[in-house]
Amino acid sequence: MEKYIIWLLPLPPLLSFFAIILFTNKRKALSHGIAVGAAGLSWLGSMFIFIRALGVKEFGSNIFGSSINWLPTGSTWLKVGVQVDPLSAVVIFFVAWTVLAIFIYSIGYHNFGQPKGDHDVAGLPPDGATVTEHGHTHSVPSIEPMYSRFFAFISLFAFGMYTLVVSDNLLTLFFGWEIMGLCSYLLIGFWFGKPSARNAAVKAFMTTRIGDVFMLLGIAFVYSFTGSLSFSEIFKPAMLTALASTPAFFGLSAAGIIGLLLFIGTVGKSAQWPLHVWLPDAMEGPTPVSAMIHAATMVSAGVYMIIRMFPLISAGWTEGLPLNTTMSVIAFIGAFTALFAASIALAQNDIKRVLAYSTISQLGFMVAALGIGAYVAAAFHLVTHAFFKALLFLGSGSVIHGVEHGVLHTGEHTDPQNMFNMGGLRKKMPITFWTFLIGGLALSGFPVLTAGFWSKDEIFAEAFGNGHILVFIVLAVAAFMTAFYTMRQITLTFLGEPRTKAAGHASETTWTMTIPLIVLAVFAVGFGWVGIPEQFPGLGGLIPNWFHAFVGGTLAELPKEVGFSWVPLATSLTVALGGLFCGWLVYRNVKSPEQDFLQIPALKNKWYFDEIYNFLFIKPATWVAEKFTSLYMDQIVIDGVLHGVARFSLFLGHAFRTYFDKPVINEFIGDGTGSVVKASGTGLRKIQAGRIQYYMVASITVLVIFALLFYFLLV
Amino acid sequence: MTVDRIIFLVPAALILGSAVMVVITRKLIHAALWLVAALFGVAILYAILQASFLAVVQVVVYIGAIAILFIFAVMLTRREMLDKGAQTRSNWWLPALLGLLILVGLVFLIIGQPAFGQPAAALPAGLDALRSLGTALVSPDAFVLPFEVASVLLLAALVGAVYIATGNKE
Amino acid sequence: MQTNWLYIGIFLVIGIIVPIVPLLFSRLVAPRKPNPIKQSTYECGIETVGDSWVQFKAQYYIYALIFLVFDVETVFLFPWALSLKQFPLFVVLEGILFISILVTGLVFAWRRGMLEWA
Amino acid sequence: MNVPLSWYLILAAALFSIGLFGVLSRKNAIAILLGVELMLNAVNINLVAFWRYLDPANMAGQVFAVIVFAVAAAEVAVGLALIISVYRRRKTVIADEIDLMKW
Amino acid sequence: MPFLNDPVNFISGWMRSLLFGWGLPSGLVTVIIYFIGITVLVMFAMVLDIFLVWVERKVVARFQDRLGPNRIGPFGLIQPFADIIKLVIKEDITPTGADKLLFNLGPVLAIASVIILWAILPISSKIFGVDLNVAVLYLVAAGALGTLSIIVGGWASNNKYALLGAFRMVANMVSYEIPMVVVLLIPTILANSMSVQDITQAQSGMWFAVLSPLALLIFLISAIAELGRSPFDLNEAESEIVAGFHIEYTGMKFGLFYAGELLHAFTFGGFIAVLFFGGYGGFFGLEKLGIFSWLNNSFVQAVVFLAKAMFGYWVIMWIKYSMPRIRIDHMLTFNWKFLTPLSLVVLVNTAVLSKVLSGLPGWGYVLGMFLSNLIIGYITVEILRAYGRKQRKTEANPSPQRLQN
Repeated sequence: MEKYIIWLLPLPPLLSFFAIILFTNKRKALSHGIAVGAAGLSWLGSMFIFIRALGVKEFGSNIFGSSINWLPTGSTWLKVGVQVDPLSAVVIFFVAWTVLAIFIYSIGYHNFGQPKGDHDVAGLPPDGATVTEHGHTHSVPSIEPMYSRFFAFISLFAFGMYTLVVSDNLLTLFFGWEIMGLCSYLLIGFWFGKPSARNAAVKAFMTTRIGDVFMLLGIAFVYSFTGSLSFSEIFKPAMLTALASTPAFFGLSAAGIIGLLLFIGTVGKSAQWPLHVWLPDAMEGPTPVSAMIHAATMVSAGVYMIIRMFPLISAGWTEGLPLNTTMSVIAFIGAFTALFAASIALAQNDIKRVLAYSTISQLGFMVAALGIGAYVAAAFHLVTHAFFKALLFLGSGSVIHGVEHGVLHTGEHTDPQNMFNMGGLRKKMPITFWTFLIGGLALSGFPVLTAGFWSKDEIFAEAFGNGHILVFIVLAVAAFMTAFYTMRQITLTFLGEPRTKAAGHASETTWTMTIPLIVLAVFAVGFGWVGIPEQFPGLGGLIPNWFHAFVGGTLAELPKEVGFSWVPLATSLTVALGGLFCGWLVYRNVKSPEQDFLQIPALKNKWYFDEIYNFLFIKPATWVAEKFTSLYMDQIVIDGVLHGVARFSLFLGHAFRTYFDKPVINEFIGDGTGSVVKASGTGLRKIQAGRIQYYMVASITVLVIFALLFYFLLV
Repeated sequence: MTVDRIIFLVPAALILGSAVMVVITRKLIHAALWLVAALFGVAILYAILQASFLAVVQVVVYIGAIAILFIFAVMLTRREMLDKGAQTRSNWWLPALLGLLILVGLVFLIIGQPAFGQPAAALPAGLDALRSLGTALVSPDAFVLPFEVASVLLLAALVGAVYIATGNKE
Repeated sequence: MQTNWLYIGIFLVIGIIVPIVPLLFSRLVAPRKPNPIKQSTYECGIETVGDSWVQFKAQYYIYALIFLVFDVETVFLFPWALSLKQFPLFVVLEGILFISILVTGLVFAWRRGMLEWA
Repeated sequence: MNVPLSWYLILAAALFSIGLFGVLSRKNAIAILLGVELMLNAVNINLVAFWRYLDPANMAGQVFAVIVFAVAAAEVAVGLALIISVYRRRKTVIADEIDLMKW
Repeated sequence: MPFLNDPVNFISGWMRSLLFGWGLPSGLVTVIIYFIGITVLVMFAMVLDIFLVWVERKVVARFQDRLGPNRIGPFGLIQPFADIIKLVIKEDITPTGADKLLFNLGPVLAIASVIILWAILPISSKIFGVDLNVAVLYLVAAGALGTLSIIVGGWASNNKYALLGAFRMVANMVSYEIPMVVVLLIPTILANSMSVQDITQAQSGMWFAVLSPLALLIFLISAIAELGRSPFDLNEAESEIVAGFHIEYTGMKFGLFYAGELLHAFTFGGFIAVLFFGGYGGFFGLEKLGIFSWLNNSFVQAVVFLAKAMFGYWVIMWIKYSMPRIRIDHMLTFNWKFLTPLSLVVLVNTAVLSKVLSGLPGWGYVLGMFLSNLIIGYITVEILRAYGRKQRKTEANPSPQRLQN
């Protein structure tokens, strides 16, 4: 029963994608009806699965799943299938909720029910319509021109996410992965009229592509070693020990190499340093996209994948032993990213960019946690973060929306995303304020109450308890910064007095946008309580640490809970509360960027990473493309030859004309020859303008050469 | 030199000859028709190989549909179809060299395999290739998934081709 | 089985020969006095204008396109039809799924007005 | 059938090479597609020959050939549609002149 | 009396022994015998073709209230031979700029594509070329060659009308090939085989025409379209494109096209008989009775088959001479928007019912099939009715925005 439903989970969004693209493209209401309906179906299915999973004893060892033969590979079959084990169960839980919430939110965000814009064009954000009601005209937000398309895209995206989560093998996981990459490209560039959006889309696509290539390599590696791609095969203890013992390159074991390659995929997808640059720019897309892709689901997919592959990465490692190379690399990258991104977030003024960097840094927390072997903690933080980050993004979208409304109302030209143009919104938009506050507290780990506290606290505990002091300290600092910039954001946005007329005229958004906020807020608080450590003073044991038992069951042997100690608890309390307090203290009466002492260039310019990459990679690439290939290769070498031929024949033609044709032949034949040769000369010049077959020839040549090399080297 | 070999060599010669004509003929419409000849030869080979279904489908699909589509395309783009003048690129020798290299390499490899030397055994008794093909295509523990996916592929091709060929009507 | 195809092959050869014979025969007996007027391509009796490569409606091509896809898919249905008997009902459902995918294409083409002549 | 399998394979190889030559050397985009068709058929000959000679009881060879038919049909449909639309806009079908993506 | 019962094998066996007597290798013997047999069969077809010319002219004359050929020979039976002589001695003109080879290839292909159909035509249980296990698809494949012949002929003529006619014809043929192939699946499903012999045997109890009349109808229509005969004869719409793709053909080449069309029509009549009317058999089980055992005799079967084929041919002629020509857009619309969907519906219906009803007794099976077809037909007619009403309404009082554009 369950397994059939699991098969069906990804289906509704896909169908809705096709339905919208092919048929209901012009009917806006029908389109979002289909999309939300599909999301609802998947949601129902996921909830069913989740609840059934709760019912199962020892769920980790007897999971739901089924697989079928897909491709015959020689005598065996390449199997594809679906499975839901504890990890994917919890992931599916938050995916279902966030996806549904965001689908509903998008309806309001794209101003459904509002009039068509006066001069809206497809590919640009709608910029308001003027309506005339009983006499006086005023301008109101206008509906998104490509409304249906948006829902089609996010439906496809949801399909990708569900596929990724329920797939029981690396192949279909990679399919989902790539589908999401595509959707992220499409949605970041949704307003392709804006050059910034275009570039952001390309940037995101390219950057993640780097990771994906390595990930594909890793997958191929896995297949060549184990002869299978399904997790159940790969994670067989015998297989793992074999992988861990076989030495590969660079003194690493096969497992290590594979782990690293796959991890690079995560680095790309989850925007870890050094491939983090795409995520902030991805904020060019509509806010629901930022919330969905770049906070809740897609970037989580990277972490999910690496958590999923944890048995492989940690092959040959058991708790207490020193970390193996792969894990220490992961831990380092994660911790560094956490700190580094948080530091950048301190200085951002765009409300969404702050959240973008905080996302990167939080993902860094998870990765670091996984690196130090804190499997459950990483998964826990993944889930909680998904909830409160989706909440925060939707909240920020609601804020922007409200301010935009104000902008339209007052007609004043201010950037509705700059936090310094806001302030005092708590009175204007109460629901948004309270939900955003909850989210912010959760993000900064406000003690005891919020989910973020519990998950972060567990990470600290693990890091400290297992003696990874360096990671512990770094993360602590990062957590402090997190609390600080979160409070900065809240203060600048909601507290104090309105700093612009637009902010003054902001108004609460429609119910389709606020309801999701409330729902997510509930989870942002509540979901933490399922993972309270047993020995926690006072609260410990009141609610059993269900999460640890449940998710830990995924692994072969249940990871033991780290013993309780006061140091991490005290640290997390201090950093959270201290950060929040300082943030409020510093920013409670900052009026303009000039008074913000954190606007230091290094931070504002994100430690100049874009510039560095631009200098290191992009410039050379463009130079090669333009100068070398196009100029030297094409235009000088090849065209040169041809033009030479052409000129020669031209010269020939002239020669004919002057010395032979004119005096000799004109009388008899007329001067055809010269012109003919001339024509052929110009004709010859025309050949060889495009390069399609030229490229093909080149590639085939390389292929042949390699084939010969391989043959003579190997045979 | 037995009858079988002659029966094989005739269509083989037809195929190769027509294929060469396809790539060197000047008039594109002739090239398309030479392609038809080559495909027909392939159909004959299928018949010799006792894959009767494929033999017929080869004629139906390739000659009946694909070749027709080619000819239509040739006629629609006839104006620019400069049948006069060189039809091959000026640096045609490089592709020729490549093709030759690949051919030589493959032949070298093929001859290297002793397993490829011996003639075919008779079909297993009572094997109805046609029915077992049907079974293979639809039975769930065989190729039903590729079967359905093929139709999806064709659907995608239809949608895409129609869309491209007619431009955006929105 | 192979002898069947041999038969077909011979049949094809003869099928080609049979029409050629009368052509050759008429070539022998028929008079041949060509002249430019006689050989000019017919065009309602007046002088032929331009070459015969008038621009054609792309619609012909569209139909051929749709036909190609449909032809391939319907041909694939024959093995399915042959294996209906020895399988339970779900094979029929597979076929129906296949056909419905086919129909989706048709509906799409229809809705985009590909099937209109104009 | 005392024709050795290698004959079929060599025939297919030759057909493939000819098709490749066509693809790489013809100027006209439609002619390039013709070459692609030849290559696909070479593949199919191999598939069917292997089916017949190595494992007639296992239908995989023929099934793959059938799938190749579908792929060929799709390829032709889309490819020719592309050429037609390019021709509509650019009034050319010469592959070398379809080069706007160069920059 | 073995000869009367099985003439072909009788003679072939005799010749085989004779040739063996001469000491020829068996393979060669087979080839020779095939050769002779095929030649006989093809000659029969061609003679029949000549006879068909006469039939056609007589029938059209009767339809148009004329006498038709009645001078040369009894009832003008010698007329077609006179026609042939005329065609042969006519000058054969090849227009300038024509593509010589293809120009000659066209008519040859045209008639060859028809003749090869006779290789699988089961004239009787013993008299037939081969019993191909993909015969049904073979039929379609031959049609593909026919299409090719037309486009080649039209292209090679270097004539606007010819090319236009070829285009129309091909668009028409390929379009109508779809419903044709789809309904060809239905006898395949019902007989669970693609061999025409099996299909004929499967109808010994009940004709498929009864099991699936809609399939018969669709097949008939698409067959006529495939033939390019009226009402689907846009390829040679005299009033617009003079004679279509064979405008430039004179003398024997034109004759070949003409003969090809007639023979094609008759052959399709034969296939309609085979696929839907039980071919040489289909006596509803009468032949099992002792008194009717003579029905199993080869010659009787042959006569029955030819009679049925001639009937089908006559129906095609009947339609041809009583229907006006349809405009090309209507024609294609009719195919893609009506015939193809309907054929798919019928196919699904047949597939499902052949599973569901397989448990029932014979009469229940037949009844179920028949009724389901009736129901589908009724629904279709109703849909068309409603559509027509809507159309008429919109024609009658067009809405304002229709007026604007």
